[in-house]
Amino acid sequence: MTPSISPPRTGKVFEDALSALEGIQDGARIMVSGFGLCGNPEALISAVLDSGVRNLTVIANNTGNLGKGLALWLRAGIVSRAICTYLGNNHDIHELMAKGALEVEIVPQGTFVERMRCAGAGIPAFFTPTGVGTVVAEGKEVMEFDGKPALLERALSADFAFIRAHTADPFGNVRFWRTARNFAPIMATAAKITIAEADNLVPIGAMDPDDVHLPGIFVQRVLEVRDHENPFEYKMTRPREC
Amino acid sequence: MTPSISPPRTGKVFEDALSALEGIQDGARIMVSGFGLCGNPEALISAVLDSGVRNLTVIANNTGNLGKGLALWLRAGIVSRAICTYLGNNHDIHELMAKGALEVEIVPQGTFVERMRCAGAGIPAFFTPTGVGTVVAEGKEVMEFDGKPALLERALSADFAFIRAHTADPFGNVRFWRTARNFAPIMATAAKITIAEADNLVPIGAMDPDDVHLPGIFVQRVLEVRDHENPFEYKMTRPREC
Amino acid sequence: MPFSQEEMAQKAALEIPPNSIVNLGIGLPTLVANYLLPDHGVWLHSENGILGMGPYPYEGEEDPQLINAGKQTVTIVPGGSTFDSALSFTMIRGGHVDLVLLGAMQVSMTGDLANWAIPGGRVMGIGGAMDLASGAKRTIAMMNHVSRDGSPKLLAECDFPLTAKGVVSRVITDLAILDPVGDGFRLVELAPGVTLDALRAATGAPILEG
Amino acid sequence: MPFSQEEMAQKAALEIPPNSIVNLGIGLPTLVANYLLPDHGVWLHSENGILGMGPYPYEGEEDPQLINAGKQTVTIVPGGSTFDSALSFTMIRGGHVDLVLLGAMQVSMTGDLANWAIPGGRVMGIGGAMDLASGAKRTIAMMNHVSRDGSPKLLAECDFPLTAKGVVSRVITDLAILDPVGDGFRLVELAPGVTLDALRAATGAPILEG
Repeated sequence: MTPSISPPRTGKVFEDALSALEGIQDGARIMVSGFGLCGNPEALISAVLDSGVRNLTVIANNTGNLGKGLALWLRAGIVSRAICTYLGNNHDIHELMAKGALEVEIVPQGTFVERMRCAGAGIPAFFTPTGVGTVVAEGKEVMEFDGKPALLERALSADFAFIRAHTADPFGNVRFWRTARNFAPIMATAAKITIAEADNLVPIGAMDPDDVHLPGIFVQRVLEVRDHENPFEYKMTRPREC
Repeated sequence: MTPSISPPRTGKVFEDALSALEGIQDGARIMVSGFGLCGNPEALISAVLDSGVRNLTVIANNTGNLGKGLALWLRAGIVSRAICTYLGNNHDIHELMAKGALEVEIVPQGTFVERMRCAGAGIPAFFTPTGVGTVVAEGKEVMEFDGKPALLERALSADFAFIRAHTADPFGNVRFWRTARNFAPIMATAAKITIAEADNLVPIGAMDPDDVHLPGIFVQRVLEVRDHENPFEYKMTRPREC
Repeated sequence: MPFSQEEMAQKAALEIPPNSIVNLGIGLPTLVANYLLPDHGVWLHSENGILGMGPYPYEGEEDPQLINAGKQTVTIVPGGSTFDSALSFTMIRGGHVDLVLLGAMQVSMTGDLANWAIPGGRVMGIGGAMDLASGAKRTIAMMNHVSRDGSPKLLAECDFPLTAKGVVSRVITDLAILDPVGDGFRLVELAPGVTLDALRAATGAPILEG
Repeated sequence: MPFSQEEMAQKAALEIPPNSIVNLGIGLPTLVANYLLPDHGVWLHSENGILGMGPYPYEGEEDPQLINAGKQTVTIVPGGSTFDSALSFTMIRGGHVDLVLLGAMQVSMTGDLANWAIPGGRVMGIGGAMDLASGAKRTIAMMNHVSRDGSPKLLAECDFPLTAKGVVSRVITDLAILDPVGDGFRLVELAPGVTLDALRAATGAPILEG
């Protein structure tokens, strides 16, 4: 076996965020990485506003915070449905909900990420003990395993996943930085088209095989964006000891 | 928030393989990492022979190959049940099966690892399309999702997981080397006591947080073993170009 | 005199076994980090993807991409690790976290926890609360004993939407430490100067002694 | 003259679209790696945990901890990655692998595949075969057209234990390339010198032309 492999040919690298959105349409289901504003793909979020698409379903942990991140989409009125886990400090989403302008599905965070992981892994449904005996259980099948009840939860997939990467190569291999990793590698598996917005584009082979956080099979498009705002939500510090 | 954290106190490091097995008993369910002989925790496998335990249930992809690895347990007659995916080249297991001395459950490899992953993740059961319409489906619940049938599969857990690591620190953080990773990080989540047999024990803090393959929460015991046989199963090479 | 918030946090810190892995919820439980015993080997888990969360950073060393689940800037201790949310909830839901300390709105005598929604109030969302409450090896609730209008929050049955059923093993309030035991709350410790009668009057379920 | 094994591998290589991710089963499909087109951007997946599997190592550079699913020593190409088995089967079962080439014992005209067990024979196990056959975007089977005793292996219905139902979209044999289309096998290409009558005689299901 002596394969004549020439890995560099990939065609995945896009020059700017708007062109990376090629094929996006009204009504698209879009996963966006980030825990609050930490790990947001900022350029892709902005480019969606420029693209003019609307009636979006957004799948994201918080759907924006403090008027930033995905709150920009909420303010522009281009989101009709949100699947998320926590809305605290996202005043824009509360306003839209109060007006009845937005349908919101709230999911426990572990179930949220597991539903996406299952979509990516070809698992159509799974049972979880989380939410048994709560409003989350309403309308869901319950089954007992070893005497403990669990809820049947379905896989959650999307048309696009926008993820923030620290480093990416042209094949789409990705490394993340600290807690900016959060939902990104899971969302990448669950969407038809995953776009990685990376702080740094590095050459093929720059990452050791053991150090790739997200293999390029899950990333269809790569975009280098060197400058990000990376806003703080709560900047906390401690005094220096003398 | 200024926690006075003193991470080095862990008590997880054991001096030799036999003492790392503390508490093992006849009838134990043991997961052992490795794809064939690649990624076997060799010292722990040997120590089990010395410990005198028997009537074991072994959960491992191949349960040994070519008379090595877990085949040593089979030859010693200390295994009464094996859960595995592939038996090719493992003549010892064929011999025991022919004699009726061993109960063998064969599981598709993706289902095998997903069952362990679910045990580790608190998911009691999941649906998979793999095995529909085959003998694997016998006796299992089938449900349709989006018109496609899937089988209900149960989580698979164990008393012990023995895993082979490249590097470990005293808290049990682990890095693997190349394809020796295979089932190890998943088995580690699915067992009550996971023992990492590492080629190198490094100090706390030697691994960057982003580079830990398996966080120490999943590893209860750590053992440094510098020398391993690491047998080849099929040593293939190609000619050097001139 | 009821326990102060700091005293409640100190009491909670005593519940943490050596070498254990602990998740501290947002609010009151966050204070517990200040009272962890030195050389105790406690590792803090944050569900957004840290095991081995450290203190707030020194000024000038804040990293917006290194936060806790309350979205505050934090650090990582030596030996700490970062990971994705699926693995983080594998830790939580899989029972690998030894102890979860959560703020509570209501706790019932059967250990039901309500801490994510007030009927008729703004929906803040669930976040990791349901997974944390039901997944940990042990769940302890921290809360004021009564609400601002004086109505009891330790009840025979919760009337707020539940977070999880039968998960709370201990409640630390400003008036007392109590264990939900099914037919009431068993008293573990009374705050200094609080009488048993006052505790009973402030509690919506039987108080059991001894 | 039927196709040789090398010619079958060459034909299979032509089925691989540029820039695709391919898993080659053990046996005949392994040969296909020799015929991948240069600059084609094909990435090989090995279910034991490699994306970007490279050729066998040079002598002296073999690493016993770097093997393929056939347990042979291999290498990793630049840009390749290693990962655990759960992520590897996420790739497979989740439909992220573009093409799987598998050896087959029997294939039915409805696309059923049997390749893991012979009735009454030694049980070799399933390995990744069931996940690979049913999970890939496209599954192609490679096999000799008839068994050693001359009996057909392309059948109306398989009588060996199934690996997966209705998954095979194309079969490459030493006599022909055919597509299972439900009521028979549609002929795509006949090996040079093989007559349609000979093909029909060697096949346990209708052959459809055009």
